[in-house]
Amino acid sequence: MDKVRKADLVGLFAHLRDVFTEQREALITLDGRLGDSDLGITMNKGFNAAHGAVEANAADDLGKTLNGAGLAFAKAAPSTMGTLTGTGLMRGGKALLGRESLGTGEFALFWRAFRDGVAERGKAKLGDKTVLDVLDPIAATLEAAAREEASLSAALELAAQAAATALDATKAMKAQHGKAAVYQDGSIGVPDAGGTVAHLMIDAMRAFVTR
Amino acid sequence: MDKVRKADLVGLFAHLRDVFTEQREALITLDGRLGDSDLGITMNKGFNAAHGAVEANAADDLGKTLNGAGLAFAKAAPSTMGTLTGTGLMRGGKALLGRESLGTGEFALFWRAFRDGVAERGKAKLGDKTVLDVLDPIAATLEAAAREEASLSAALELAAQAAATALDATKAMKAQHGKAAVYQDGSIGVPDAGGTVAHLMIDAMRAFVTR
Amino acid sequence: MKKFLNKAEDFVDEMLDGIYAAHPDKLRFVADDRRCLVTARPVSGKVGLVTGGGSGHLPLFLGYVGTGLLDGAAVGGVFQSPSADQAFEVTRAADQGAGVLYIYGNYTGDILTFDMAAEMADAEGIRVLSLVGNDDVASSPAGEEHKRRGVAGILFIYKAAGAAAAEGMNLDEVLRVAEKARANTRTMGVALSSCIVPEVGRATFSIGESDMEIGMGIHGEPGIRRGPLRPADEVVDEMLGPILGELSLAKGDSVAVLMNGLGGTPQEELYILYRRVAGVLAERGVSVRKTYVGEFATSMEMAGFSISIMRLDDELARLVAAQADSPFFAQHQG
Amino acid sequence: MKKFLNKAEDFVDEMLDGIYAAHPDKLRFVADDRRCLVTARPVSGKVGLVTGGGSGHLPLFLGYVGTGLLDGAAVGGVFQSPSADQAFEVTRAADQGAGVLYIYGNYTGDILTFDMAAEMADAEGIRVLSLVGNDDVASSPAGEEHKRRGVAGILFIYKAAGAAAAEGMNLDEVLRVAEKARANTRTMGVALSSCIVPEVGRATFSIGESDMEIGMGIHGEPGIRRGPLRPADEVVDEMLGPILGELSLAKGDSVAVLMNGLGGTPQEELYILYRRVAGVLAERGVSVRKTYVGEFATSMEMAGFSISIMRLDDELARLVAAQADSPFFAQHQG
Ligand SMILES: Nc1ncnc2c1ncn2[C@@H]1O[C@H](COP(=O)(O)OP(=O)(O)O)[C@@H](O)[C@H]1O
Ligand SMILES: Nc1ncnc2c1ncn2[C@@H]1O[C@H](COP(=O)(O)OP(=O)(O)O)[C@@H](O)[C@H]1O
Ligand SMILES: [Mg+2]
Ligand SMILES: [Mg+2]
Ligand SMILES: [Mg+2]
Ligand SMILES: [Mg+2]
Repeated sequence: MDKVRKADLVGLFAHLRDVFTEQREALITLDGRLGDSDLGITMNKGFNAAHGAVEANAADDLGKTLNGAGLAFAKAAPSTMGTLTGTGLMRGGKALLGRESLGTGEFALFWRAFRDGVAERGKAKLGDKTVLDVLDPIAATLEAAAREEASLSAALELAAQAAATALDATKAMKAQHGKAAVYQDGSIGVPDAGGTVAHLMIDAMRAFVTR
Repeated sequence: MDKVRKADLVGLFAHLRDVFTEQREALITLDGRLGDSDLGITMNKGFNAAHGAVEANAADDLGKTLNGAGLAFAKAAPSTMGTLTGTGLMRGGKALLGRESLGTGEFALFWRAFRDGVAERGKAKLGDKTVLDVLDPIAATLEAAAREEASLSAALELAAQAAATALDATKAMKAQHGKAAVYQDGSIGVPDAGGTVAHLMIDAMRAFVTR
Repeated sequence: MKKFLNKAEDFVDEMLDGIYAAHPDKLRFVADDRRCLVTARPVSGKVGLVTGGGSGHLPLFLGYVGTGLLDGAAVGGVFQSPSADQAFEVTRAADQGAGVLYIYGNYTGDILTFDMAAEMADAEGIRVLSLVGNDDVASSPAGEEHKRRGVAGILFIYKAAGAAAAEGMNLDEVLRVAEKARANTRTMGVALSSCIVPEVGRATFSIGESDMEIGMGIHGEPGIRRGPLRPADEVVDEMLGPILGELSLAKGDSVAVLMNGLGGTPQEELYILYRRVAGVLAERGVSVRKTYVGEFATSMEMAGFSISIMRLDDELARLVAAQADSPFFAQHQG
Repeated sequence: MKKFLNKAEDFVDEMLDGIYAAHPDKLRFVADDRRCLVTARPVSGKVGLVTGGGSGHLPLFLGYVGTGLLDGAAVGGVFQSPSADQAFEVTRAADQGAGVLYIYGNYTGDILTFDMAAEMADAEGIRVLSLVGNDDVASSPAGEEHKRRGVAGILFIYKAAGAAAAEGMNLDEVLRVAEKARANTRTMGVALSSCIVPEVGRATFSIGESDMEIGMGIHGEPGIRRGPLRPADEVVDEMLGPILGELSLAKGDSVAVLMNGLGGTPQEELYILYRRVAGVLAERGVSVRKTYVGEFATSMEMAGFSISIMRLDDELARLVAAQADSPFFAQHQG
């Protein structure tokens, strides 16, 4: 797939929904280590709602559809990652208003806006062991790939790899935000739960495009 | 001892106090079977207070001293048997106002008034498995002994025996009052706790007089 | 035993010290005995209302001493009656020239205490009448109401009698109101776990990890049925059965409802339970004029709750709705 | 898990149904969503006060919606934030033309929710300011106050801001009052047992049969010291240390004190604990102008308590003493 067209959006979100249905228990367990065990439920509910919204508004402008998916996500899954992911989707959608399909350049725009939206809303700094530590290299990698005019599948491969590396790097960090922050040094060694979600998202996009 | 004189009263109450100090744990255990395990504490506190009152008012009229002992008992040991024993002592004391010593006749008066006071206050009927089932034969036996002009020690021997028999008979009864009443048929087979106290009291008097 | 206390034997007296320290403008004690608790705002000429009983049931009993409520409470040890002379001292302070009504629960120790106190008061020329709460339908069958325990429903008697006295009714009228409140009130309780008496130091009874006991008393007296905990709606239905039956509530009737937590049950659950009560009453066409949801008569840390319902006529509805104020129970008009 | 409920996933919604059924004259909801709770008695022209947060803390948060208090609360799942659009709908209803102040606890999920709601409100031309409660001294050291959790002490902010808004102050003034209340309030908590989240079905944490954890959060966040339960007076002394230190209370100062049960601790024990608090403050020459003892911010069935102290100036003393009325919190003047 060289581009994700408007008509493919429902399929992409169906895939995201499936991935997060499958990862439900794993994310519950992971969030249980430094948090309140709800992350699997949050993401499962959120992507169900997002998929539903995309399906319902498939005829809309692509950017508007993504924006609506974000709103639906935030409504369905209140909580830190629910609100952040919803915000990210909404901002990503806004950045794509008027586009007809998503190539490498559009993916870069989407993830940049997603990342910035999360940064603005969550006020975390890089290195604080949050989802931002994984979002940031995703956006940067896609922007570089766009500058080099890489194919969409090549770009997403690189971004997914960068996300995996960044996620691994969160293990060494000490949590500063949210429920994990109370663990202080105890949080070292465990990968960030929100970062894991970001990695799963970009990897799901990669799989959808390359399959 | 053919009579309990005014001067003997402190000794009698010291003996009662010692008996109920000694019986503390046994009464706790017994009350625990059908009640709230406080009877041993109640009686121990009550007779401590009664002894103290008798000591403090040793110069008073004998009946008044006993009455005061009852009041002190009720104050120190609120609860069913605390109030009933206090009432009994007060009524017994009232019945002896003006007396200088206690022979068989006076003991009969004392226990009759004690029994009637408990009956009036507690409103139990004979056979309801209460202290009244033991108090009643004590009073009746002493009255019969007084009519027959029995010696004090003989009278108290008879009364203590009658109490023991009556106490044994409470085993077959079904509790109708107080905390034991909720056990219904489950109360059958266990001697009444209040009745046990009445038996201990008359037996302590017997021992004091005959030793 | 995990309790915040210093010495178990000081439990009640230190609790009372805390209460007087927290509410010096509303509560005080007489006879130099902190267990003789009275309102700091007596009303001259008003009928005095006095209660009492064992500790361990806060806000029962002393929590209902206040404006539009009661005038004094004799405070016993944990689950122990106060003494007759304590009840008498409270009576003396509560008498404002119009006589005193005793309202307390149907427990032998308390009956003896208040009967004896009434005699002592009588000897001093204070007129005393008594009313014994017996709202717990689980504790004896119909026809033997005089044997039933008094539990949370006594709040309705306090409230009605308290408002009646505040309105200026005389002693006989206040008794009439209290009797009407009693006659129209029924309670059922259920327990999930035991309380611990501080001086005993261990659970009063044991109960299976997933069992409930319907009809258990507030000191752990045996109930009428023990079995697996059922969904909230089913528990409510089982408990409402006898209450609605005995009150023979019909379409158009008005009631007040008290959902009472026994101490260890979160308020969230009380509201889940009340949802069902409201649904059942609505279905029957019974209108709820006043609802109380919270802890009103507890058994320390016992998990469980009770439902009390009082059928209302216009007079009771007015009295229940009247203003009241104590450190534990505040109600504005409306 | 022994809870009175039907299905765990219906816990919050059925609780809310019960609350609306019990208090139809005082509370209602907007946007066709029962989790958007608002007062049934809005006051035109008054600054709107809005709160919100996870369920499982009754009477927090919604219990403080009422006269002289707050105007609305967005209700989340158990220990879960409400959504931004829920907070926004509540904001819309709470705005009576004078703008809205958000007052909520310092939890990431809630911050995100209310920040996003504020943006949405801004887009509709509603002026919104925010204040984040962070009274828990155990949750971060001095100097890092912005990281501290908000716990029971938020009641003092609600009370002061609620009274200020009721007096007719404008949005900036109400914020000033709320900030003053926050700056002068500190809380410490201790837990003896865990709560159980209904959908999880087992204890959030385990703790030894005779242990306590000082500084534990109301969701079971780790505290600062776990050790054997000590006598009540010693526990109080350990908790008062940091509070009194940070407020640097001196002879002649006035305070309000909140003794808050976390859910499973009997009121008797809270008064035993308060006795010591009162003793320590009296010894320091600090006068207690207002005392609250009971359950004000819970963690379902968790056993434990917290102490909150607010230092008062004349304005805060007046605002704390003002009338207030909600189904969960009623206070007459005096
Ligand atoms: N301020 C923040 N900014 C960005 N991400 C954050 C922030 N706080 C927490 N997170 C992310 O949220 C994740 C936890 O999400 P979630 O389980 O939804 O939180 P909660 O259950 O506490 O609401 C963390 O692993 C972290 O990546
Ligand atoms: N109405 C009554 N009249 C006479 N005796 C009674 C009555 N009710 C209970 N008792 C006696 O009281 C005894 C229990 O005494 P006690 O332990 O003091 O009761 P409680 O702890 O319930 O106050 C019973 O064994 C019985 O003998
Ligand atoms: Mg989580
Ligand atoms: Mg007993
Ligand atoms: Mg007893
Ligand atoms: Mg969460």
